[in-house]
Amino acid sequence: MTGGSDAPTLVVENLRTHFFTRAGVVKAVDDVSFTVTKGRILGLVGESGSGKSITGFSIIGLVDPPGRVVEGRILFQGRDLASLAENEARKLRGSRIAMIFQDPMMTLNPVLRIDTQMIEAVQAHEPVDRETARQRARDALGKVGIPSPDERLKAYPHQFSGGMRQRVAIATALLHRPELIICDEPTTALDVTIQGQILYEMQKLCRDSGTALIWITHDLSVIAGLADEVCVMYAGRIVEAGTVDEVLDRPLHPYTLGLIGSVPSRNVRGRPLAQIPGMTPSLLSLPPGCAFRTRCERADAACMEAPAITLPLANRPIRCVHPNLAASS
Amino acid sequence: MPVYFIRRMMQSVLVLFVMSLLVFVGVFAIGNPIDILISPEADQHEIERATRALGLDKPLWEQYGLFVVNALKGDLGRSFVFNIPAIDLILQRMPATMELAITATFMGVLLGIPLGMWAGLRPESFSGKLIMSGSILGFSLPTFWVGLMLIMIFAVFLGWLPSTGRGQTREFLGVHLSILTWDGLRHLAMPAFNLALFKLSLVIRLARAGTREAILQDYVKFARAKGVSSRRIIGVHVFKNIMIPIVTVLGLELGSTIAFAVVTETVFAWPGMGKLIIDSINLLDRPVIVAYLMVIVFMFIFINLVVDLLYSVLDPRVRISESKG
Amino acid sequence: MTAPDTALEPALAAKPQTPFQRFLADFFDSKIATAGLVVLAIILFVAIFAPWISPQNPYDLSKLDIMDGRLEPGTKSMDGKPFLLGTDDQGRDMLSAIFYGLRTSLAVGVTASFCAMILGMTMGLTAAYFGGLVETIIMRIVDIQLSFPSILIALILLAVLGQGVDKIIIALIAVQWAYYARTTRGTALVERRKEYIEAAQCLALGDRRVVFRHLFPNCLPPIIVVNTVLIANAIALEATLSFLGLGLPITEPSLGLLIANGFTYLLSGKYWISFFPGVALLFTIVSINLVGDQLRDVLNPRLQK
Amino acid sequence: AAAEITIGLGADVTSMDPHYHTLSPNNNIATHVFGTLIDQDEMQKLKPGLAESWRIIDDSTWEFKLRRGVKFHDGSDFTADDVVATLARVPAVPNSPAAFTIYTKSIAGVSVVDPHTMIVKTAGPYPLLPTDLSNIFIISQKQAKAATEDFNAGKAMNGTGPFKFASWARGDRINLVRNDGYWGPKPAWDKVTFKLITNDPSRVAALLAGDLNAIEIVPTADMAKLKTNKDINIFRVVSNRIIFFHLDTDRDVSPFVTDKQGKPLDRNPLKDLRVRKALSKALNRPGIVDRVMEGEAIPAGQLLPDGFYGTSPNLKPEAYDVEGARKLLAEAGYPQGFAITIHGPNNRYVNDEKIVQAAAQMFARIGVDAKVETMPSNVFFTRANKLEFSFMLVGWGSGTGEVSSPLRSLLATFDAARGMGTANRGRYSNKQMDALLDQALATVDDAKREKLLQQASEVAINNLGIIPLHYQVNSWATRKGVMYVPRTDENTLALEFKPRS
Amino acid sequence: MNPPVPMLELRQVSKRFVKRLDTAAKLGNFFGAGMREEVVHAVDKVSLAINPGEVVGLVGESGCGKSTLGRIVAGIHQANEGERLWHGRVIADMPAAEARATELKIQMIFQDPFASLNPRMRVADIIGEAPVVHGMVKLDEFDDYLDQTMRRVGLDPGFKRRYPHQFSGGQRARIGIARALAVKPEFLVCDEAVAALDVSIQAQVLNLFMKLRADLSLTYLFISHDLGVVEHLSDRVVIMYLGRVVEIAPADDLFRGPNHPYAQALLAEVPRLETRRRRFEPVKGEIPSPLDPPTGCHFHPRCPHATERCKREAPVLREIAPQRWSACHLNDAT
Ligand SMILES: Nc1ncnc2c1ncn2[C@@H]1O[C@H](COP(=O)(O)OP(=O)(O)OP(=O)(O)O)[C@@H](O)[C@H]1O
Ligand SMILES: Nc1ncnc2c1ncn2[C@@H]1O[C@H](COP(=O)(O)OP(=O)(O)OP(=O)(O)O)[C@@H](O)[C@H]1O
Ligand SMILES: [Mg+2]
Ligand SMILES: [Mg+2]
Repeated sequence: MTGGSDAPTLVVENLRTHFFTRAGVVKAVDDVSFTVTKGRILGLVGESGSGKSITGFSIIGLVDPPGRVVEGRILFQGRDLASLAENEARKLRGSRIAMIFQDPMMTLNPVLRIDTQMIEAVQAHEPVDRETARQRARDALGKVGIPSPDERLKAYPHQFSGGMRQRVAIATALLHRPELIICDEPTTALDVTIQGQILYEMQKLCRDSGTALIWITHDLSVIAGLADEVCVMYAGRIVEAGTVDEVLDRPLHPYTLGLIGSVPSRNVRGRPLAQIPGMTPSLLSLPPGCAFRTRCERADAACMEAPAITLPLANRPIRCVHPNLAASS
Repeated sequence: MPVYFIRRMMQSVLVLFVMSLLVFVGVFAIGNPIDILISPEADQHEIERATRALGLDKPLWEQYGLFVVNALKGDLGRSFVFNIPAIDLILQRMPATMELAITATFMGVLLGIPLGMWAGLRPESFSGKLIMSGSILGFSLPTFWVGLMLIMIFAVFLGWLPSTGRGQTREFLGVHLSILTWDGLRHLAMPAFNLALFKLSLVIRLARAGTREAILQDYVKFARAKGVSSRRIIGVHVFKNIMIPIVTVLGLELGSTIAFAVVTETVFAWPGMGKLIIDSINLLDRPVIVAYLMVIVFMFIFINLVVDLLYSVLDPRVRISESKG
Repeated sequence: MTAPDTALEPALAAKPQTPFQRFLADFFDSKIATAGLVVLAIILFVAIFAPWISPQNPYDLSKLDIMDGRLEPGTKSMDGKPFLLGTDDQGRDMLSAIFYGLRTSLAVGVTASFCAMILGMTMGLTAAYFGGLVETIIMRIVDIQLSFPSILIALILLAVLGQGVDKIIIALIAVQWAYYARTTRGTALVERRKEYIEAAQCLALGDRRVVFRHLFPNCLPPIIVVNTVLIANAIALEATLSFLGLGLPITEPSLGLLIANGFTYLLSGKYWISFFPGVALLFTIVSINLVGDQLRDVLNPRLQK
Repeated sequence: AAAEITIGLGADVTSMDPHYHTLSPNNNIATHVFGTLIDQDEMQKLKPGLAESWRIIDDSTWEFKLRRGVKFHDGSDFTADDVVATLARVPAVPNSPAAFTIYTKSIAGVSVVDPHTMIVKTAGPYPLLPTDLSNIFIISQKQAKAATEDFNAGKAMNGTGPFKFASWARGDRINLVRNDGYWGPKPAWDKVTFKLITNDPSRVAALLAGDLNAIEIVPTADMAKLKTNKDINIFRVVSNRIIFFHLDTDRDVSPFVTDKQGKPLDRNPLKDLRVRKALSKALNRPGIVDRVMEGEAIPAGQLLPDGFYGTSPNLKPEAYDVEGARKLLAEAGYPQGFAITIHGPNNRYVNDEKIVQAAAQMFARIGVDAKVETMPSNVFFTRANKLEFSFMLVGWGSGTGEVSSPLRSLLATFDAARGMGTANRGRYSNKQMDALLDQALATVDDAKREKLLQQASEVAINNLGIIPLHYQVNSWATRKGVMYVPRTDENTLALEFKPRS
Repeated sequence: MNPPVPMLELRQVSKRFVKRLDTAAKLGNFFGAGMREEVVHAVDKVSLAINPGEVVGLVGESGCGKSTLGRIVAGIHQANEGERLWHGRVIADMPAAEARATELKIQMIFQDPFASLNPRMRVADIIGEAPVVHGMVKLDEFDDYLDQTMRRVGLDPGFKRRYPHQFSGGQRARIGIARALAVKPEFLVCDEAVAALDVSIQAQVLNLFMKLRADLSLTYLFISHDLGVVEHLSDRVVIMYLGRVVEIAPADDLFRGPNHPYAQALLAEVPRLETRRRRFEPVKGEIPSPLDPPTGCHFHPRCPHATERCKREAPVLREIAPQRWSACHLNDAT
């Protein structure tokens, strides 16, 4: 390994991605900053619509119109991706930065054979012949634990189960040994036993090759078992960040607190869950001030101002004027 | 595969039975062919002789029974008007119609797919909207009217293309094709375009809808995330996906293209079998009508077979062989 | 908790109330579709009120005079009234003929499609809900019907039936019902598998109620779309059949028949006899198709955003 | 360079067999390839063909002198044996829907005197024998046993006509080449192509586009425009086809004649001569000719245009007279008129459908409410033959070029066995007319016969057994530089097209 | 002492989905095309008893037949074999009216908050239709009844004139619950009733379920693939694998020590908030296709303890301890 082990692979600073729809501007990602370090896993949690996926797409440069990155820097090993020309960005995509999507049934083109889809990924970045490319694809399949990869290469996606497809997608992402992989809920659609297999592969990968990982999910429990750091998103913003242990054991933001309380677990068996009242607001008509204000029991007049990021504890950035400093677990 | 065949055959036999019965009863109900064919000066004796000669003196059910028996032996009867086996008559005319229909289909595909994909990729652009408006026009314009307009413009005013007829043909594998000669091609251009217009609109819409749907799919996004160039994404990922509905629909449409050739053939005096069927209905030439329907049905079976084969080539999810246990 | 939560009130209140309002809002989103609808409305108005707004009754032979035949647009007749769009060979005022022709074309198209819709929908729903042998028989008939080009079926039927408005309507119904049956069955099968049908069954609501109150209304949108397309098709098909000489009686011409009639005069420069009806037909079909297109987009749940 | 001509035909040719189906387009082609004993000139006057001369020996015996030195296309000589073989083949063609036997049925026997002389015996006095024989195409005795297929394939297309058969693409075109050994005038064209373009505007367009040198059956709609076109020549002549109304003068209650409310009448007004007269007067024939037919017709006052054999100089077209018509109706007891449905075909005669409508307009002016019902000819003729109609538009072309043909078929009292009134769909019956006609048909002397025919015509027409409307005009259009001699019999003969010198 | 009569009981219930061959295929087979009917044994000889007031959780991986079993319980699907009993009486043998009344007592709550509500009906009709049709409320009491039902599930009665699309996912789930409650059921089948909801909303609905249970003394069959949810709610848990029940146990016992190897694997894989940065140890193999299930014990290809016998012989469900049932050959050895 070269450089310091804590050399940041990716630094996102003040990222804003907005959708300019007819109904108004949707601030899907609004002032998001975080850092991902080599060999470590950053968990990005939040409820549906909180902007997790769009954050991922913004990094890899796949935000579709009417969406657009309006502000912020995405420094990938020092280069700002936000200001890259499309052709330059394309060269990075798939080779240095890879992404895996949620639904394994949809990420592979149903009418193309696996080898076609993997070989094109190889050839998109390296001028190698088909045979070499196929060799690479086969090795990658083997690496993610697909038995008899030679035969499987000739198959079509529908001949695979969901878990296998997701592994094909992972293998495809691995073809060029990327430095950063963005995983957008890759296990949500899978059964627990299969999810376990995928988590195992990804963990191994991170450990062995030092790839940095952004793991997007709405499932705190998965984050708990997998990630090193975690960012909690709410309505397009990161409301709390820190290491997994710190955030889960000492949540500072009321939202994080509520989220943790909502997860049924051994501790609260049979008792009512600590629920957050109300529902996630529409990003089109966010209330002024703190977006969580209307659901928060601590809310008061001070929350009418949009809270800035503060650091009430060391290395614990949070976006709240009433952090839950007293709480500990 | 064999099961598929059997299914189709069963269906077709039923179609044939119903249609032939309909034609027999129909022609019987419309009128007496003798009344039209016979010379007006003929006397009773001559009328009776002609009726006997065409087998129309027997009761209807007997005529039909005789037809079925003969049809099973492969004899579909002789044309009342032309006095040659009806099937020969149709087979003689078929190449002209097939040539027209297939050329039209190709025109529709070759022009329609790029236009439709373009419109699908830029749904909001002016060109995209123009293409779509054009396709609605293509849907809406009556074929016969367009045909005459084409003749007016390209043959009469501009004089670029011959107005009507089939032009010079060349024999290829026993059939006469005009597509093999320059003169023939020039004759083919207008009627084929006329017939293609509807297909063209259809293909444009299918291609556009397919493209719009495909580019929203995760697999396209994933391909982009792999760093694949957009040329390849559109040319391979999107293209292969939109081909599935296009091939299916066009295949099924080829039948109606052949049928709708009736109109084009009438306008352009194209000596195909569509014109033949109209004339045969006018002259109550029953054997030809029945034989025509038979030929159409068999053509349908064949076309459907080809479509299904193509379909399974294009869409691996529905390989026919897969239904096998 | 169990207290009604009102936090979402403002966000949702902005949305229009009924599905119908929502539908209207979506529909008028597209300018070209709105234009299509306006044109269609005008056409419908003209068609419905033709007897009152036409300068002449072109179907009444005693009102025509062949001495007025083939006059150019704008010329005056023998008794002084102007023919805005000229006359045809029978001395029919083209404007009136187009108004009445529209009326006939639309009446034929709408009636035929409507009857076909009723027939096809009943068949399709029956097939989808009962399944089994009933379904097999109905769908086989539909398959057979659909595997045969519509124009051929119409040609043969019309040859058998003869001419007349009623005959052509019958022929068009025979040609079209299968499309409705297939569409209805297709949607009904999809809808039937949805959980709200199971919920209704679970509430022991009874078959009839489930079919007509729950299943049927949800099968309507695609049928409405098919209906617009098929009305346009019916009008075009009628025009084509009239062109081929099978179809309507010459004394009560539809647009198609007017075009066919004027077709013979195209080369001789008397363009107006077929050109104006052609334009009217074009506008009719295009506007119906535009409306249908937009309906398809608006009613298609997959494109709904 | 070889002289070539391409001619657009308006009706499909169904067979090459000259004895299979007596259908104008077929006969037209046969006329090019085969010869007939007797030819018809452009006005349908008989003139020597393969027979140089003929004479009557007695009432039922005719002698024909055949032309010498005539050769078939295959080089063999034409002799009386070929005629015998032809006459033998005519009734022997299988499956014919309309056989040529109608032209040979009067022949009782044929004997060959020498290779160029023959005697024909008829069953009784039969003056029309030469006319009938002008419709029989002579084939070589070598082809006596040839099947229809052999002709269609061209194998048996061996005639004595001015052109040799080259090829036939069914429904598309027929190619002929010049017969250099033709006995008659030398054709101007080395190659003749007939293109079959049955669609009217397409045919005209093809001519305008220069793809064709000539077309037949110029659509009336395009006539005016074509006449002003400097590149186009038009050739017209009155035809032997009359367009007329047949009307039910037989039944006491006729199905489609009612009072104005649609209730049946107790008697059939059409049986009343005054009513028929009124209807005839109500028709503005010049108006129809001018407006509907674009001038391509001639108002008719009898069964064939003036000058044809057997026409009466006394018969003139009925004058348009609304007042007179109304008076006659009132006299007949219908001052308010009545209602009637006019039936007609819509694809058989030039502008048939439009004529019916125009007539309905005109009847309305005298208080007769006329509904119009037109239908494809296949339906029309079947129903008409079943006597389903009361008042119908029909046409009649006299292939023989003389008045006996329409008199016998249209106006003679219906008698299936004798072949009289076969097309008498109004079942008109007049003893006086029948007697005159019978007499004429048995009179071999041409002058005497003509007199009788004129009398018969006068009786039938004055009695309005049919209501004549107009004679059609046959027309041809050519590109500049090609001339044609127009023919009353509607034939389009390549021989008669000449380059302008 | 007689065991208490269960409220609802299934005895040896099976459900097969068969894709039949059409005439053509049969004809084809006659000529040796070798077409087979496709049979899915969605539920295979399942027996189950649920006592009044109990919450039984039903877990298993996708396609294992949970929903099918739930639908059989709710009377939407008819089982091919086996009996369904209500308080000890076979429902199929009841007189029609009584059978209907019984069916109404068993209601179902569905997974998809979008597809389970008729988009063309107002909330008032969705909830109120069945009680009116079945004559459970008089017309003049209808409004009150409706308001009361809506309030009970936490919906503002002011929304009753609205259509489903005007509600959020959580609210729709509540409408679905209100619809079921409106016919005064005693037994609720909840098929993945919270799976489609966000965690915070899911917590609200779970709380609602628990409150309703207490208020109305309801009995639940709670179907879920989320073991956390099942653990939170259930008294007893039933674990299914490929159409068969592999283990039935009180929730506490099960989560303390699962008996069946599949249950063990499943529990081991559940991610938990408490376990941080653990090393995942995956179960090997894929879930087999229900069209072509393995012989013997369905789990044997993935089971670390599989023996020859497991391949041949399907283990039966046996009571291995009081209240604990398991279907595994390993239990025979001990
Ligand atoms: N094309 C678009 N047009 C308008 N708004 C959009 C578009 N795509 C996404 N959004 C909005 O952006 C916001 C964030 O979306 P995003 O997909 O990032 O959410 P997410 O956190 O990934 O949710 P989930 O867990 O459901 O995947 C959402 O509120 C969504 O409505
Ligand atoms: N109507 C049906 N026709 C055919 N097969 C069916 C039908 N319903 C269910 N199946 C099959 O039965 C099996 C069990 O289905 P079921 O829906 O009960 O599973 P499940 O456990 O609820 O799965 P999930 O967790 O995905 O909802 C599956 O293999 C399914 O494909
Ligand atoms: Mg997402
Ligand atoms: Mg389920």
